[in-house]
Amino acid sequence: MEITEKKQDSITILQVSGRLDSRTSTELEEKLNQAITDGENRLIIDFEDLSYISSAGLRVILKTAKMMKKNDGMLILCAMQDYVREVFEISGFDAFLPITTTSDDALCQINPG
Amino acid sequence: MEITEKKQDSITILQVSGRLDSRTSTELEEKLNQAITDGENRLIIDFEDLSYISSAGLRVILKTAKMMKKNDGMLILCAMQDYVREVFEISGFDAFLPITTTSDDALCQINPG
Amino acid sequence: MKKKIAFSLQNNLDELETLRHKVEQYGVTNGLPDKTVFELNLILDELFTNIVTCGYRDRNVHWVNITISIEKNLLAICVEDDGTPFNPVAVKEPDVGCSIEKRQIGGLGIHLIRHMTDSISYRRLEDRNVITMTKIL
Amino acid sequence: MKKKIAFSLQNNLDELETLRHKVEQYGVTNGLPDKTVFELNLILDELFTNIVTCGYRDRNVHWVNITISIEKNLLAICVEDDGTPFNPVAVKEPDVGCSIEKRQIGGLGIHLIRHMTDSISYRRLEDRNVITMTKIL
Ligand SMILES: Nc1ncnc2c1ncn2[C@@H]1O[C@H](COP(=O)(O)OP(=O)(O)O)[C@@H](O)[C@H]1O
Ligand SMILES: Nc1ncnc2c1ncn2[C@@H]1O[C@H](COP(=O)(O)OP(=O)(O)O)[C@@H](O)[C@H]1O
Repeated sequence: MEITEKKQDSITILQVSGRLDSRTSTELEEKLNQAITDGENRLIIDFEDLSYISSAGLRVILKTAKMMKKNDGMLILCAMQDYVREVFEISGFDAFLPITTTSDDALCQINPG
Repeated sequence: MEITEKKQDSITILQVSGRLDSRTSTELEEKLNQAITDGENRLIIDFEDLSYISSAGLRVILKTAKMMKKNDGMLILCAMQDYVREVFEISGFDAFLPITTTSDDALCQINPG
Repeated sequence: MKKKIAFSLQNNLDELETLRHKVEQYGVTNGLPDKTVFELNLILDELFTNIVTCGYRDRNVHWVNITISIEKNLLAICVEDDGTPFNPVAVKEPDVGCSIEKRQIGGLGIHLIRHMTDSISYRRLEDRNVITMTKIL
Repeated sequence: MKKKIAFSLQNNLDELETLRHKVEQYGVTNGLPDKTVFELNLILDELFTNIVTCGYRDRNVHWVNITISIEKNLLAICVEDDGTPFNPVAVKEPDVGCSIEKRQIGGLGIHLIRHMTDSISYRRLEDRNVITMTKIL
């Protein structure tokens, strides 16, 4: 797994590539906790190059989503590959997490106007 | 927890004192595995100075008892304090493990004749 | 008399020594019988060991909160952790009456807790497991 | 065609990389669709991760045995470990339809396995957990 951080329209986007599993999820969790501690309350995670996710990855996403919600913030996921998206759907995460097709869509949704 | 090994009438006796819990049980397990590897198939564990045991300790005893049984060997426990004995009874271990009052009784039982 | 104590342990088995000291101290302060102190220690050890060994999926430091209090002839024990959801009340009893060959290695922790308490209840509160037990003195 | 493979992994999460390679190789050899390879990897990952994180009470090295085979249109998967007795079939389904506030963190591993397989069975054989699953191709 690799994480690249970038800013666009003053929104932080984390591009997560590779495999997000019980071996690698701690690294993403630390990164996300750091972002929240730094005061980010709008975040986009770009999964375009994510080829694999397990429940360990879902755990980190749910934890982050809960924290963002408490801070009245917003977390958007985008650009998931089909199999990754299926994992989110089976787990019912698509019911409370916005998942957009592209990172531009995510930016529009998070930064209206 | 401390383990002292002694031989009496050519039988190995392990005196286990202190607290046998999830912190210390691995040490006892290693000692018991070593004894079995060394070819001991009759063993006495003397619990006279054992003041505490948790399910982690029971686990090691059961594992050892199973291995001894397979080797047609014999494991005897002796000299348990009341509270420790109660833990063995609640767990039903007294049904298949000989538990004697003194280490001499254990020696008699393991070395008849 | 200090009838209530509250303390926290890190998710590390070395904390079993802290637990032991807390429980023994509490026993002395409140004049509890040795048998009660032994059982109280065992109940908390089993829950704590399970939380440390099965409860967490990350490598971070977590705190397990424990409170013990006495109300009339009732000892009340509460254990709270922020680990994965786990309801010990729902765990099936192991078969403790079978032969050594059939006997399973494991599943005794919760069995011992059931025998040494008079009630156990479980709630999931926000992202925490809260286990409350009572023991008649 | 090599329709059956068997391999063993140590109880260490780094072995997930070995698992991945084995599964991908198997997929190529037997011409499995990418989606099947993904799901097969996920099923095995979830079980293996659980065994490594919850299954053992000592610090020893243990081996988890995995076999995968194809019989007609059925993929058969078997995972065997010498950890504490644990029956995944008996685990209650998590509530996956509630609001984010109520949503529990955890319990998704077995849920995913159920969705991605067509049958799961569990046996305790001597001191081993044996989980057998099938998946229609
Ligand atoms: N805090 C916990 N978090 C998650 N699972 C737990 C927890 N405590 C216990 N368990 C589950 O309950 C099972 C039974 O626990 P226990 O009776 O202590 O026996 P053992 O740990 O020896 O198998 C464990 O194997 C594990 O699956
Ligand atoms: N191999 C195992 N040994 C003991 N307990 C297990 C094992 N696998 C799973 N468990 C128990 O089943 C529970 C549910 O597992 P799972 O669905 O993967 O979710 P999670 O691990 O995220 O809580 C675990 O919390 C644990 O109590």
